[in-house]
Amino acid sequence: MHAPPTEPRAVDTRDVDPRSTDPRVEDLRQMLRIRRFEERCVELYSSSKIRGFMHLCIGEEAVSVGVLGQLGPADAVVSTYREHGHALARGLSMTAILAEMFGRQTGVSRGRGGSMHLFDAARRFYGGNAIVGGGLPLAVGLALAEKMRCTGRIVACLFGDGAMAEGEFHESANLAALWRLPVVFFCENNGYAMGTALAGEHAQTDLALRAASYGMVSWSADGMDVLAVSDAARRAVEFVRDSGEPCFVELHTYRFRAHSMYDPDRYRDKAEIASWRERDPITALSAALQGDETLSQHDLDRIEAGIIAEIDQAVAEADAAPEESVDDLTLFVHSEAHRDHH
Amino acid sequence: MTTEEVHVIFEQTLKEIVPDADLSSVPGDTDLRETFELDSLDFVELVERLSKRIGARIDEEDYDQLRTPDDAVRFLVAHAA
Amino acid sequence: MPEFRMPSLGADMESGRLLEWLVSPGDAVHRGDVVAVVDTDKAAIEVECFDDGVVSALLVQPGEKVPVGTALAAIGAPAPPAITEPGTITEPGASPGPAAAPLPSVDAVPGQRLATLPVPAVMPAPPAVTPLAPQGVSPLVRRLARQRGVDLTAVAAAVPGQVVHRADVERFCAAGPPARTSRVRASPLARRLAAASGVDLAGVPGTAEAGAVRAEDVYRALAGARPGPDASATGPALPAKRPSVPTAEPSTVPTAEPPTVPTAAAHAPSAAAQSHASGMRRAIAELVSRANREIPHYYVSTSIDMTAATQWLRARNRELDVSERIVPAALLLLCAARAAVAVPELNGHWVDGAFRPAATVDLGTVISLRGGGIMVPVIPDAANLTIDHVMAAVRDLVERARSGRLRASALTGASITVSNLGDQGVDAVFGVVYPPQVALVGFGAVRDRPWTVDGLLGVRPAVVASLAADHRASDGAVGARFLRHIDRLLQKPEEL
Amino acid sequence: MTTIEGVVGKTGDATQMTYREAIREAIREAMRRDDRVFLMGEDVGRYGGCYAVSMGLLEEFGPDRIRDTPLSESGFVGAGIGAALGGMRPIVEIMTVNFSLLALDQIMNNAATLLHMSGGQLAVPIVIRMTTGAGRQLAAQHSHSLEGWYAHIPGLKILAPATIDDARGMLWPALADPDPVLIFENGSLYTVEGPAPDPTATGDISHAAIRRPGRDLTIVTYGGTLSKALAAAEDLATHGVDAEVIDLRVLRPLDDATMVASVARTHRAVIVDEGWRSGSLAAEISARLVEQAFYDLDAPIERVCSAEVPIPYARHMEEAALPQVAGIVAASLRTVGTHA
Repeated sequence: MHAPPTEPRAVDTRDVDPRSTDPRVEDLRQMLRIRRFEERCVELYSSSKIRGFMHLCIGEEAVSVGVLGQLGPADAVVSTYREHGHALARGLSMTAILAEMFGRQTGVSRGRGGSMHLFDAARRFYGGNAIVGGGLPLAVGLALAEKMRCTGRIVACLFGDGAMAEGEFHESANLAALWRLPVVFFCENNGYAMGTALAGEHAQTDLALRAASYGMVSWSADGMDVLAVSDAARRAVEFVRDSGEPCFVELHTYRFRAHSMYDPDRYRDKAEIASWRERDPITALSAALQGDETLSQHDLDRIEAGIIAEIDQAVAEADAAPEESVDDLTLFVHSEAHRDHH
Repeated sequence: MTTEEVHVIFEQTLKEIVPDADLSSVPGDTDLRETFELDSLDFVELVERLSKRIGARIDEEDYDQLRTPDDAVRFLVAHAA
Repeated sequence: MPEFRMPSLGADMESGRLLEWLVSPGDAVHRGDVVAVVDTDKAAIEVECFDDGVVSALLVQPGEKVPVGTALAAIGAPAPPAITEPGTITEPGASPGPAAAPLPSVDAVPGQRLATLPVPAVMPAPPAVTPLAPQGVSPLVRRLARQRGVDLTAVAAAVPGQVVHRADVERFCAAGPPARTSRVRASPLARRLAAASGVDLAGVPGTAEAGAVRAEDVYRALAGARPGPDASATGPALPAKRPSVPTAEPSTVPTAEPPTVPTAAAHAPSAAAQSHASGMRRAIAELVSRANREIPHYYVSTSIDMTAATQWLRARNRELDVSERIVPAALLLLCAARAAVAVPELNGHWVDGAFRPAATVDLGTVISLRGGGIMVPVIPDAANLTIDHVMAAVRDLVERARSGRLRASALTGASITVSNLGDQGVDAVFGVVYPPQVALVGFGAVRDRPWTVDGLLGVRPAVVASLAADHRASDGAVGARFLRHIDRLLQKPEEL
Repeated sequence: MTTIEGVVGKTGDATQMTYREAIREAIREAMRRDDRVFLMGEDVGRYGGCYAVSMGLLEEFGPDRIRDTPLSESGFVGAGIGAALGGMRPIVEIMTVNFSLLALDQIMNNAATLLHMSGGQLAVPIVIRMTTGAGRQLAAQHSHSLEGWYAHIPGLKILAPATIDDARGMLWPALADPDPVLIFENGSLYTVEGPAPDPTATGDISHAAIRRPGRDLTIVTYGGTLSKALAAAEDLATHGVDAEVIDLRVLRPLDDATMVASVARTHRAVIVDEGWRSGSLAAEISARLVEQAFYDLDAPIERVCSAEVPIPYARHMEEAALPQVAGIVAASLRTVGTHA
């Protein structure tokens, strides 16, 4: 198997303010990083640098930062096609992610995946699944392997509210509970399965209640508050690590932008979007940190500047990265030693 | 093995190499190679098959004793396993 | 000055129609502001700008459809509002132009319509349709032609210089489709064989379904025989039963020696085999005639002492099972191949007035067929084989040749050919070179001959090796060198 | 390694073994050799396997490694893929190919795709076994031959053991393959009995096998129709037709070289495939022969496939729907241009 793509040097923007050791500052910085990155992605998409389907998590950054922050490096993560935030929070290099979206050889998936298929075996980031619900059985299997090998590691499985209408959610929840597997199901409930509102697709909209029916510990948390997400995720991870049994956490959140770049967003009321925007996790945390004087406007500007510099550098590096040779088109259909040439 | 049996085997084997060979139409002392246009490869083939069927080794030195059908049958009867 | 451009909102989006401006010239805009509504093929989408500044000009008006990347507005420092004339930047073809070009008259023939359809619908006033069909044809005749599916130009061609009338169309139809060289139904293998052996498939009666020609039929045609009345019903067309005839192209079927006409009543050839032989004779005749016409031959020969070789063979064969024994012919073939490596001037082809040496010795081997005729299959790269491999190759080729199972590929590409008539009892062979090769090696029978050794007369087994060669490519001295090399090799057979 | 209780067939004769026992022995051996290997599927444990393949394995290896699953094909196949990602070497059993369609998303969108989609980072060393084929009056939801669909998918290796030796020998190399391998076991073969395979023989999962050499035509087949093709070849011999029979063994990647070389010798081809004709594996093979052996063909290629109907229940109707010896013989005689 090929080694994972080499990782370009990341810009260190952590020297924000030596006075502040408050972990909330890093939470804010990470959320801002995701937000600014995706905003740049919109620009890059509009200028045709990024193609294919691209789904943004703008508005949902608290989930990425709050959940991924509670996992150990050896734990496994299974994600969805709306995974830029998850990938960045897991530590995948911004340059490699961008290079992937530019379709370059240095991309995390060597240009074969694009926005929807970010993977990093070294960080146990199992993507990048663009079949709604398709990642859940994988998470169950990964957890089965951890259990059979007695590793003590756990698996975090992120998916949306739409996945809970899929049979694979129910098969996976049942298997995990039946076999007592160490997996946390994080349901990122942003209220819409593409264009269909929760109430339009679920007879029972209390998703945690439905998960609980499989005999799993389940609860909900505010997905717009990074501290609430962190707290819920920490409790869930500790529970699974201690008990070896699965649990379910529903995180109420909202995407501020349309489903994808090609979505006219006709199904949502502008007033509804505006009301959720008032609960912007970044604005809220920023205000709180400034309110208790943990952070000054100057500090914030420095954080912003550091992030913009990182993004600028990532864009430049990704743009300069080589394309994969078309001669290698059929690479990775089979493992290298077992390639067939048919 | 009787002479009759060997004769049948011999004719069959020859026919595998020369499909239209008909021993009844030629005298018993006719020269096999000449009559049936056996070249050296054909002859080796014939010897190989006969050797297998009668279960006896036929050396190059014995080839002279396979010159005619009568010679051949005589030789084979004597050497049949 | 930054420009606000038509964004790309999907991989399949090539252009978009500006529906609405949400800003006016002079408005201040910020990065991320929604400034316009764009209609893609799917939906109306609000689009944002990525710069801070003031809208200085709106370059595209609502309702216009422009390609992705087209500047929609200019954004700069505050400036007096100025709207440029709409459409000045857009591509001419992209504006919703005049009505589509008129389609040709319904009376036009189908073929004619094709000529006008590709005109872009937005092209201004296309020139009058230029009919391809003959002029002055009445609508009635056109309709008739259309109904009958007749191309009027073809009808017109049949009545040159005249107006096409109804009767012409009807006559044209009655005559049926124009006589084309009707395609022969034949299997791919049959086609390949026919091409290789110069047989015209059109004259070959087919016995497969619906009279299609298959390989069997080509073999039969080559042999000059017609299929029996019940060929397809009774005779399973099996390879084992088909006559042994050449599949090679004529250039590989020549021979210098006369056909071995069987005389013994013991295996009188069938009529079919005789006619096949006559077919083959024609091919052989053609080729050797060409060879003798084109190739200035020279001939050299030498007698070679075979004592060492025969002793070595006998000793070797004594230890081996019959199936592994080597015949002298195989040894001679191998020596010829090795000698061709040492004397490369004889190994290759005469093409376009020059000799082209071959990279390997692909040894053509003349094999006589029982019942007459020959085939010349090839042992590829023979010089690099061991004696065992040469023996195996010869046995295989002989068996295949005689059962008609030689692959056509095995029949082409020889770089030099050997004809060994020792088994036929001749002393020496002086052959005809097979063009485009430049040499043919001959061997006669290995037999005891008087021989002087150290001034004393004795008896030794010996063979006459000969060479027929193309004088354009080499001279007699080269040929002599080649034969000497064979001689040397045969004196030390154990080193082969 | 193989113990006596493993090789004793139902006849009690240690030298004989059924196809079913051969698979069981292969699983047993693999599980003993490598503790990452485990078997998972519906009723593989207590029940002993729907087709009794895993009978007795639960007792030897315990419920962790002989793992009964709920009726959740997508869930447990996906879990097998996840476990493979997590370092295990799962063997997942699906009762029948018709049920595998419930797991098609996982097989196609994950198992076959992850390696490529991740730029070579995530190999999926899973083996999925399933029963295929008709002939047991199980009607239209348990009888189809859909392996051709799977053979369409890049990233999968598709095996179809037709002999006891292959049933025994193919599993271990399939497990050793770093990529997903699907093994299709024709249901009609489980009770076939023959000499016990050499347990030390190394299985080949790359090449087709010539099961019967012949000169006049090539019959290409695999799996459940191999025995029918061989029977047809014997029948053809009585007509003076010498048929070569190729057992594909590997349905993806196809062993073009063996097929093409055979047709270059015989000039005629008959393809026998229990799948439906339209868009079938037989169609693919036919296309490849035309592409690669066109100038060697002396007759149109013939295909003997299942009738284009869902497989019916009644025995006479089921038999009429499937490739049979008489049909193979007739097609073969057509290609050589003679009539029975």
